[in-house]
Amino acid sequence: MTKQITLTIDEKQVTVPQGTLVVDAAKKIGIDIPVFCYHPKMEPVGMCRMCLVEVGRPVIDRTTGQAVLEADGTPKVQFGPKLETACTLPVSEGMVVVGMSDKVKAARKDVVEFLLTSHPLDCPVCDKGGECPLQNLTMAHGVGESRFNYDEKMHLAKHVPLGELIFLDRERCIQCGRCVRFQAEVVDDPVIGFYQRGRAIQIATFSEPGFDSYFSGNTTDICPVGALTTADFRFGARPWEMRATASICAQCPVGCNITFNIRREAKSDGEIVIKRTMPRQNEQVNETWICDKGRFAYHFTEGKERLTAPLIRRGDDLTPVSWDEAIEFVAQALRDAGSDLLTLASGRLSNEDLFNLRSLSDAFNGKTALYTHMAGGDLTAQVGVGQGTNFADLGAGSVILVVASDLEEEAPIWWLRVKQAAERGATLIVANPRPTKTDRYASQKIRYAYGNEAATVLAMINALSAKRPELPGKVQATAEIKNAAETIKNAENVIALFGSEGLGLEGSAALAQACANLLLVTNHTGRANNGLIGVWPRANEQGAWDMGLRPAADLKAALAAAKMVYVAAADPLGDDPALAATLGEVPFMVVQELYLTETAKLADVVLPALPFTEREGSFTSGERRVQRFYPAVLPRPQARPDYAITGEIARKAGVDAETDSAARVMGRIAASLPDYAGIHYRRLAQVQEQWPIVGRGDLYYGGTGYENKQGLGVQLAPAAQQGQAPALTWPQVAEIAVPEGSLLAVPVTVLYDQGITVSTSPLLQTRIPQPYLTVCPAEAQRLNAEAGDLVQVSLGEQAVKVTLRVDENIPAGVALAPRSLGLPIFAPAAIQVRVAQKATV
Amino acid sequence: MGAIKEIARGMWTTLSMMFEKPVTIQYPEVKRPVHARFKGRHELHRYENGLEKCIGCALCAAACPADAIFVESAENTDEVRYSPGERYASTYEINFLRCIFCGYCEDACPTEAIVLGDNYELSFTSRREAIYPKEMLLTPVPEGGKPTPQTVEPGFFTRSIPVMQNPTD
Amino acid sequence: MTSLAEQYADEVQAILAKYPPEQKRSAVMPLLALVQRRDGFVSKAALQEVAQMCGITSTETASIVGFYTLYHDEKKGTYRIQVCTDLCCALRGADEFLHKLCEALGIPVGGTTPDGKITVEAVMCLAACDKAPMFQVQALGSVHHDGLEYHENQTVESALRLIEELRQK
Amino acid sequence: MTEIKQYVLLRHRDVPGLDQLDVYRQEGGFAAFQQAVTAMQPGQVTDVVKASGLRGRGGAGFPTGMKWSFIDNNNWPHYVVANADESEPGTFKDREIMEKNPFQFLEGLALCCYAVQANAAYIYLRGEFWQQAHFLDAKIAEMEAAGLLGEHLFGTEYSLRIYTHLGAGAYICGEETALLESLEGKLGQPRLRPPFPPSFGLYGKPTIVNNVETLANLPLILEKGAAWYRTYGTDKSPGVKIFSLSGKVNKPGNYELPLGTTFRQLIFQHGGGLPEGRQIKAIMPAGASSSLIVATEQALDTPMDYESVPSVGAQLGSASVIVIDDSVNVAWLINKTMHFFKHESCGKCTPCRDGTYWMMHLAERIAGGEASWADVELLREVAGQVKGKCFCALGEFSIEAVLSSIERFPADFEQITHKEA
Repeated sequence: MTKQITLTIDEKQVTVPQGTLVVDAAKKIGIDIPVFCYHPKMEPVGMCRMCLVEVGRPVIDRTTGQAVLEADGTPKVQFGPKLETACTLPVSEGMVVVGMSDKVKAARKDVVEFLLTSHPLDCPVCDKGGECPLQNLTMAHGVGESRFNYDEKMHLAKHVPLGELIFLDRERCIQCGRCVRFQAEVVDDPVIGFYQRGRAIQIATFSEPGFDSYFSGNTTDICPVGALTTADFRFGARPWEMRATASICAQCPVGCNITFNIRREAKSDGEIVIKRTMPRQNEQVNETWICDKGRFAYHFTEGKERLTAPLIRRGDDLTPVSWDEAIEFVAQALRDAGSDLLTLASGRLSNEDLFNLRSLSDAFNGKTALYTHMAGGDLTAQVGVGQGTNFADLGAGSVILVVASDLEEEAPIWWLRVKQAAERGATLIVANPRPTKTDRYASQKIRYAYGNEAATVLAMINALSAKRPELPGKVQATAEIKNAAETIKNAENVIALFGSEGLGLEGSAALAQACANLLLVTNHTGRANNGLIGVWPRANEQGAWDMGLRPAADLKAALAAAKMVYVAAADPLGDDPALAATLGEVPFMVVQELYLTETAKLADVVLPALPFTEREGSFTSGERRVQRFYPAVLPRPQARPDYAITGEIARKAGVDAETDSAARVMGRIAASLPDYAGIHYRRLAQVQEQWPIVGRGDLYYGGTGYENKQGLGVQLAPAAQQGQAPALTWPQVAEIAVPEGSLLAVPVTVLYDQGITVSTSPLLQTRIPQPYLTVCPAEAQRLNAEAGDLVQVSLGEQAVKVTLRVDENIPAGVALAPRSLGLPIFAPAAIQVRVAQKATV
Repeated sequence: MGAIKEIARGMWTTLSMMFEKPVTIQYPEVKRPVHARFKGRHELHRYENGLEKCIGCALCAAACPADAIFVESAENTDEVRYSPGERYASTYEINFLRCIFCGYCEDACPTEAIVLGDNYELSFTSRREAIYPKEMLLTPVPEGGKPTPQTVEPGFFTRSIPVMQNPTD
Repeated sequence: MTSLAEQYADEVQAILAKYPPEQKRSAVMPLLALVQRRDGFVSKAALQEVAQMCGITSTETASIVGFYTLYHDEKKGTYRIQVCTDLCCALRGADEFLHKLCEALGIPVGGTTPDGKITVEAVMCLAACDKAPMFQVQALGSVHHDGLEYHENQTVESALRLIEELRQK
Repeated sequence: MTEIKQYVLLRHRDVPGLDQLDVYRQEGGFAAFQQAVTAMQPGQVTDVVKASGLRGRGGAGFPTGMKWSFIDNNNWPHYVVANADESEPGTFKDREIMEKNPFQFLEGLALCCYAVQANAAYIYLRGEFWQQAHFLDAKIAEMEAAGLLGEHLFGTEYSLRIYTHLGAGAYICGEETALLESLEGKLGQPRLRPPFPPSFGLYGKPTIVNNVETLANLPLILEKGAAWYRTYGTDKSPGVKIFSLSGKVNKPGNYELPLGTTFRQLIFQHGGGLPEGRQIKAIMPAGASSSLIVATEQALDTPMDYESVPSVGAQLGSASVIVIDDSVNVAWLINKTMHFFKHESCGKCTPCRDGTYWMMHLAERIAGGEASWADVELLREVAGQVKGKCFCALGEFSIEAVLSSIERFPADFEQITHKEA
């Protein structure tokens, strides 16, 4: 227990833990000490001098060690001659802080006047105007008129692009360094920095591309002036003109809480549209940050090419029809197909959508398949992280194991949270075939060959001698593996994150099982801050597993066997052109989608669905936190939410289903799935006081991110926490044979890929790389190729041309194939590569 | 006797009026001049070179008690320039069914772009017509000026708001 | 382009040996000085080269270049004549010396001679207050040395003689 | 008051060739270091320095021995950094020591290292001291060759390496925490204090930062004892000090004199008075960061030690005495100092960054005769606004000359400003 300290701030007493800064202690009792450079999530620097206060300390008699008392018996307090910065000053017992004296008021006035000497006062055209800490603090503490001679102002560049995403206005910058410190301290991407010195200091980037960081957008939230703005929102609207709606980011399994700012827009015919995405505070999920993908990629929901009406195939064409007709048509097809139905859906859908799909399929004894490349969601439901898990609670004594995941690419905010835990003293063990950015914080690193993911984890169990699973011959229990096993065994808390680096369905299933076994053997399941997390490729993949969807081991065979295929939020043909023949042979195919995808073009019926921004629903994050999203903008006419479409079809086909609202579907989920018992929408909307306080009137404190008033969500208890420990089963992994002269292509994830949710955002397009394949220098030499050459990749019958990249960190004999970037590689596979065209120098 | 006197007094009034100047005018052929501070239909003003004074800051819309003004802004470039600074109004609409001609918008404007003019001849036959877009509100390009958008020399217009002088009248 | 580590192997080795192995960042300043000997200024490519050697980003390296006045991000004269015109030197006529020197060379303060060899600029205190007028010569991109030389108790004539010598090098 | 019979710090003026190792050793050089390493406990060295009353010569005047005793012995390794970033306008003493009497400085540095048990020391030189750095490198190499640096010194377990590190032009790096940041390869911006360098210094390790002149005192203090050292100077400011004399004097230069020597003695006796029969008007006793002292008879007779100078409204600081004659308008002078401080402000804190910029513009206008008295008032107010709010001393120093000039020489400003507002 940390020692508690009692002090007085502006005549109010407050008791806070030792080490608390005066500025935070004041905040806790509602006293605003103005700041610019201080941010509650960063180390204090005391640069801006806005938070100067008078500080008195009790006088201690040196001989007795006792406090000296005044005549009236109160402790004698002596004030220092100089003002002190409240943001750098830790509290001490009996301290008296005065923030309202004339001396302090004068100091604040002075500092604001200094800042304004070099600030342009172009608030009318500034994107920050209206939510600007400098504006607010000038109104509160500044002087009415400037004594600074206007002609002596520095006139600096007002439109400096720091890369394509963020713009800098040099004149507005007050050199508080929040952005620079955020990039260096919080996300360890020091790609923007101070340039020059003194009054000439400016923010500059020298990275390629400029401001090369997945977290760059956050700097615009914490910038206390309009110096940093996003290209997305530049001159988009005035802050007071927009309304805020709560949502959950649909890009990855972290489940970041976000706020959409919305407004009518002339170029959208007066429709209400999303103007920008902002973080919404959830200290247990994303704190006050979001990644750039979450911030900028929402545009995929608003494409002009969205489906506008149900379509039915008439001959070669898909013809618009009424909803009644389409639903009747599909219901009839369902009745005809009976148990030869295959429902294929992805984790892009909400729990409610997936539940209705599953219910519909079950009613006909059909098959369901989860469209994914990663397995193990059944295990995360059993031995997933316990209720009450929070990365923020992990520190010394805790171990985080990250296996087969380039975490920053797969789930940026988790990467950030894991990094912070490691900085607090948690032991980070990274097991991956190649170095990733996560390695920087790893206390232990394990390198294994692609294909040995599960075996490596099993070797850890083996090293503990508790159980003796058989190991594939080539994996040795190295010193690193033994050391890691020992660390895990002795740790208080262990969280294991497994990803899909180099893995397909089979490999990830085995890896998940191996990780689950390790946690079970070392008794790290069934309680808070312990358990297994899957770094899923989609936002609600955990929810999909929970709703009972399972991936098909052989999707092609499953498709071929079905008489009717009902595809929702998936585009198998777009991802893998090799499926064309199979899908072409499917007797009846329904596609429920936002856009007319490659798969939809082959469908018999196409049903226009609504994106998450236009409807209600819930996602279950990788940490198994069920969170609600709310409609942000009006639904496009003629499109309907997925759960409603499926529900209507079910009813038409004579199956009982809920269609009216997502909340009622959740009622059914809660009634039928034990893990979800007791979950209802009102509960998901509950909030508690969070620290630090952000997003209220005091914009200067935590930035312009939003306060959470719409729900922190509910974390589910895994089976292990409910007293049902699963049995140990030992996974078997077949070795992948790589013929002589071939390379083993392994799929890896990159954040900005050509998936529909990224490529449709114009701003991020510049950051999406050209399709490429990466090999090590030795392989490149063997191929007689150089970086930049166009190579032809042959994979079975298919051949694809991509650019070659060379990276010395990649093992020999292996080629890295990024997912959704031109190469249809979903599991490790043998490929042939030859140079198609030399790079022109 | 008294009645005749009364009639005579009435006739006198009538007679004297015959020599007064008539108060009616032949509107619309003749238009009555307005007072100096008359608040008529809004105008969006231009600089002498033809660039628009409006920078799309939407402070007029914020000040409007009737929520009659809708503004959207966009960024100027030197190839396509509407106003001197970085920002211009890409959409500017006033709904005259809502407007109460209070003039708060004029007070709020940092560039003296919006001015309530002399025009009081507002009539529409539909609600849609009552919404005046920017093209209808902008004053004509002054002599010697060029219409917007203009293509200008790069780097000439760098200030977000031109230096203003205090109004003189 | 040969890398810094190859071209100045001994120096680079000696620089890196000064600091604890896990504190390579400390070498950034001496390595930048080496870059200036080679290139005469710090180019973007050089930033990356030095950044890699020190285990930091190009941006962090650039910050160093921007902060310290002896690093230059643009090429000027091979020899920078930097005249101290601070308080103490000014009390001994340094301002007058600087202007006369520039006049004699036909360049403004901060300017470079047409042959690209000599730049004359004013700098802050050089810790030679008792021997003014004085200047330092910063040799950049010079094969002869990468250093700084002080020249004290100067007259315009003596300075011009020295400049002639430098030009002959 | 004792006259200097023999130089303590500028011994090269007595002994030709003292920059040669053999000459230096003939003069008893490195005996103190050997004696310390072989026969003294580190704490004993600190005790001698404490007893000598030596105070830091960089400007702050903090007792050196006490600083050493703050070193955190629970955190290793320790470092010692010699502050040779001599950048204060008016200061040029360390340069002479390093150029002419390098071994005495290096021995002092070595003694300090032994006292705090540091095995590595860095000499942080301002980037302009390129020649001096190379010169010192050569001297360090000679020492290594002579077994005075390296592993197992004098057969003991103690080892020591000394390295030079060149800055690149930033006055702020004379501030010890900014210097450490710079040495770590970062921007030379000062650190938040506490923690102070003796507990959290270079690379986060306990570090002692001492000025070159401070260190150069040590060999003789160790050799001849604290009592001997105390025969120089005053009771509270014992020892000798190098006074850098510049400005309008006939013989500018470094003068090693006991603390407590008067301004008059320095300027007129040693410095040969003012040229061309000029009258002395003001004195800046601590370089550009100093207040201006009105050169009254009484002020001239003030002893130059840490305690007495404040009585005439200034600080002794680094004892860089700049003499201003009656031909100088102080408005011109503060224009110079403000340009300097504006140029050298690191930009970290608001009052210094924006305040120096504002003051520079005001001073420029006033000096250029384009300002009214209201501008002078404004300048004084702005300077007052900066006061007491800065992150480090640089910002606070920037206003000393401004405030004292306006207060003590109002006539100069009245003469140069026009009356209307």
